[in-house]
Amino acid sequence: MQEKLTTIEEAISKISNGDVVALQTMATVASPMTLVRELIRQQKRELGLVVLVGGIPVDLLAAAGVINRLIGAAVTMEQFGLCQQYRQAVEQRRIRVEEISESVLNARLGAGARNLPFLPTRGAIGTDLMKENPDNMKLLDDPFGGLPVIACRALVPDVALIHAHRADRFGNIQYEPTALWPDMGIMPYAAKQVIVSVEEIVDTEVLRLNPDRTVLPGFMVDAVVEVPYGAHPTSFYPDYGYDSDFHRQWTSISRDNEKVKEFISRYVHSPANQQEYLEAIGGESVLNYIAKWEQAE
Amino acid sequence: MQEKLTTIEEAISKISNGDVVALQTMATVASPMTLVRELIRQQKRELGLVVLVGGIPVDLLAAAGVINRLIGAAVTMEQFGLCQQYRQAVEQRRIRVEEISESVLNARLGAGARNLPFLPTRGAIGTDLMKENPDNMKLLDDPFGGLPVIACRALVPDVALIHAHRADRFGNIQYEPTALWPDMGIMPYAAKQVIVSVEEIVDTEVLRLNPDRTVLPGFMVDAVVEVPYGAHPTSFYPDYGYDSDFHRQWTSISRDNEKVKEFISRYVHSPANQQEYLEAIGGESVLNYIAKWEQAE
Amino acid sequence: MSLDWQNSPVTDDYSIEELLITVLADQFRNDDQATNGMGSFIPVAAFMLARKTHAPDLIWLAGTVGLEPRPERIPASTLEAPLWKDSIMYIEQYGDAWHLLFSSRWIEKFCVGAAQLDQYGNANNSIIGSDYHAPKVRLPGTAGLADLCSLGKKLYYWNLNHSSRSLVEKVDFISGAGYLEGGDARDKLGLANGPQLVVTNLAVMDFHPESKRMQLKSVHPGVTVEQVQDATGFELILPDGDVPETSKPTKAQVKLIREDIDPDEMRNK
Amino acid sequence: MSLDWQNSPVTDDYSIEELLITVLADQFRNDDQATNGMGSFIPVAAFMLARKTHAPDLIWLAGTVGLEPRPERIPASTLEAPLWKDSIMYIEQYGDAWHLLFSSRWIEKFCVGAAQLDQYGNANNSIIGSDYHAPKVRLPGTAGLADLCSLGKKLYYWNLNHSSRSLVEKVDFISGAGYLEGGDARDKLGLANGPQLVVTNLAVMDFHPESKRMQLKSVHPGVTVEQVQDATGFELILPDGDVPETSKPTKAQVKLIREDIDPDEMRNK
Repeated sequence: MQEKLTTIEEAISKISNGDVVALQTMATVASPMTLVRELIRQQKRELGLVVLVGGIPVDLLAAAGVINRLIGAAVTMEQFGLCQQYRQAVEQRRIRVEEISESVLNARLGAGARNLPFLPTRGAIGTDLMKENPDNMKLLDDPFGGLPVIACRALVPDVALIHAHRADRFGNIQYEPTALWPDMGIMPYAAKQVIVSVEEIVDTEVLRLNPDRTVLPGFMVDAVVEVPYGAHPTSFYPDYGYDSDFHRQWTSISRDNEKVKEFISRYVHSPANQQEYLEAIGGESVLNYIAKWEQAE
Repeated sequence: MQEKLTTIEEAISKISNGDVVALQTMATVASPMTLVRELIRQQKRELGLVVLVGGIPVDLLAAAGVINRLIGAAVTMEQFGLCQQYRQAVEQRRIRVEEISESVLNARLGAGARNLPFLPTRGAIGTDLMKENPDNMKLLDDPFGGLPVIACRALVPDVALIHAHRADRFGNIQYEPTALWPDMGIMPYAAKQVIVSVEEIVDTEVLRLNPDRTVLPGFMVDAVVEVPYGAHPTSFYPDYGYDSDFHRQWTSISRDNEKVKEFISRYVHSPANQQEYLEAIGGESVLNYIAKWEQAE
Repeated sequence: MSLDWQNSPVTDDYSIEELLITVLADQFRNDDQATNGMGSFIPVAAFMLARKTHAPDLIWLAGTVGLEPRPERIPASTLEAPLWKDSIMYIEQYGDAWHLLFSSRWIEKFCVGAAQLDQYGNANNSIIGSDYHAPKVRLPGTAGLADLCSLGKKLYYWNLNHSSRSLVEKVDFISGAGYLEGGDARDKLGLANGPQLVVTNLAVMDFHPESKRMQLKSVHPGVTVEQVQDATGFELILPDGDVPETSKPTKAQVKLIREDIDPDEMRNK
Repeated sequence: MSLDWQNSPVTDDYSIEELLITVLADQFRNDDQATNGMGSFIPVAAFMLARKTHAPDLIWLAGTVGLEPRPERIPASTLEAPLWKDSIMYIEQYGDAWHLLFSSRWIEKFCVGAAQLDQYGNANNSIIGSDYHAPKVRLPGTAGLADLCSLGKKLYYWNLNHSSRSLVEKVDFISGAGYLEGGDARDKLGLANGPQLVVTNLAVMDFHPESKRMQLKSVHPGVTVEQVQDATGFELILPDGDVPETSKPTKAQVKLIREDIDPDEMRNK
């Protein structure tokens, strides 16, 4: 079988400036943060970002000037507040937002995955979203005489970035039973390329023990990398929760562009690898803390 | 919580003559056969049947004069051959077939489940299926200028009949990790009512141990009944395989209308309950045989 | 549970958050199905309170993920795994959730906050300003609100900051469809249900059955009708006769919220 | 596996089913992805043979359910769990399978039988007769064939009963779109790929690149061109010069089929 295991650098080097990147992210939940930091390290530019609900990864990418457009349903860090760098970039026209609701996002990606020109929804009817997005959302009469729908144009991202629990070297990806956001269920099927970071590389025999937990077949995956704590500071259940201190540290300085630079230097550029990153964020004591996620603050 | 546990008789009495019934069935795989036999016992008439790929249940229902129309992708017992009673009924115009491909069935049920007037597919374009089915399949231009699609009209069955591994008394339904046909993934979501037979009723606490294996929430289920071997003679993995002897017994007589009557009398009308049915089909020795399904002939 | 919540007397010892929780809890019946989104400590407390009192069978889909969970208390996020501890079912967010949430048949009730809400119940969580692509403030975005508003759900808005900036004559952007221009505008698009109630730190409002304009339903204890009107960016319809006072929480309700449901005081965050 | 399949000599000791298996196996390359439907013992044997010889990495989705399974031998059904023993992944048939099968990007090759196949590769598994609602014979139905034929898959037809009843000038009903009326008819509808090969008990056929009419590619050992033409319900296009003979199976192939892949002789059912 074709080997898909590679390094973080090599995996992210597949992405070109200007690409549309679908990113797994749900506020403070499960985002491939090591891959996100590598986008910054490799100084990617003018990326478009597709997100369900973007959190800290969107803020960091906005701060580093990596993205210039966003297609998504929301950007927020939930209890940690708004993403200030993203917000500033939008208000200053450095990022253009194509805001779509969750059902429109599902429909656009679903059409991309199924090689259909569009999928319909009845969500978002009556809102101003369609007014601002006539190229991708069109009111369409029901040919059977019922109520009209919104036709949502197929979206095919150039690449999807995903984090998962385990994989084999051939890119077969497995997830523990937990919440599967649309990121996992549809983004990789719609994207032209799929890059996955996993907590652990295992032998294929391990995957065969639970074939129902495999969420992506290896032939759909272009690169897989092993990155323990690859979702930090977002949560990755049941392995670890979000790092609330890290989020608070970010929000406490994220309106100050100078401090933002220092923050990115310290956590993105300085650590030479994931091991050094984990030491930079506090090492064992922080990792032990996020492992006890039922007591998260 | 609302009690959904009931008897087979009571569950099936909810179905009215003329109803459209979506039936879980995939050739020789996983059909709620005890519920099917009860449709015959209660002498239902003029039912419409929605199937992915109907097998022996369709043949028995056709033989007993229960159904007068079928919406589905195929009817066959795979290695055991054609369903002769069904075939005869269609050729004699006693059953009218609306033949749709699998993607059209998925689209019609998917639209029903999502309360959309239609969903599109590019499957079946160029075939004669659309010609025979202009009320439910219409060619529709892509509003974004791409290739046209077939709009598949929403299908909302009156009731879905399902078999599963276990449930609690409140109708929360769980499935072991195995193949989940579209029957399970979409039929119950589309139907107005859902009736489920399960191998075993368990305490809700048991379901909470594996929430990822729960496939239907109790609030969607109208009736649940406990029926061990409720899929016999079809297979229900990992509990048991199909009963090849029973299938062969049926196909050996299924062209002979007199013998068909005897067969239905012996296996459908005579047994007063599931226990008597299991004795009629051969008791322990047959049950032990189908349990060893890896050696199935 | 032996708590005699039915005969518990009302109390003056309550916070405004606790009042909102009890007003919202009262909207949920025993045969309802409800779900919560992110940052929804007050609605989650309301669901949990309803389940511990008058609506033990209220079906709760936590964070649109976990069905019938049993968290011991409200955790620090309403969109993370601790909330859906011990669920009966996980809802897969691309498949099942689409069928469940984007159909009007199931999970019909949803509580939500909005940065702006207008006199016809239209909601804005997208932008403040007049230029969509260079807004004065970029808000989080509609998330699933645009869907739930148009897909026949019943929406309950909560707002701890009743002001003419949050309750406006016309929203800058419709992220969630209320009654649009009022009257039968919503019906004409085939949209069922819609906004039911608005609960703020000052009052409770609903919508006039014909005009669909927001109307005052009750003022909270100690608040005058004038205070409410002054803090609102449009003219509220007043009921005939005196405006009722919002029912105060009972002792049992406050005790349940403080000791059982939310001992970590997430409701005050 | 130490079997030297590359240098194995051809043999005359083979059955017609074994010849079909080797012809089909030859269609699958190491980087292909293929799936099988029901009653598909010959294609499944072909996939397994290809994986044991020239295409060890051929990706096989068993019964559209189990990815990369390891059944010890061909079981009694190609659509039941014994076939997808030890899979790496189960494909959920409403969600994942839709994205996988109904997209032209993945799982591009499919082997199928048809009750009728016409000169342009249109397939019929629906009815025999002229009245759709009172047919002479009601066949099983299209199942997923209509989808696979229109969604850009490459289709390989097998037929153990080459006759003018199964290979007809025009099918009674198009259950699966081939090249329709031929020429660019299929392209005009935006349908990619389509029928590639027809393997019968007499010959191997493919389709003319322009007219899209069926053309003889090779005749099986011992079969004449006349015999094939006589058994065909329309005129086959003949290649320039002599018609080649279909390659016989090698000793190693036959041994693998008989001893390892299909010792229970499901291929003969």
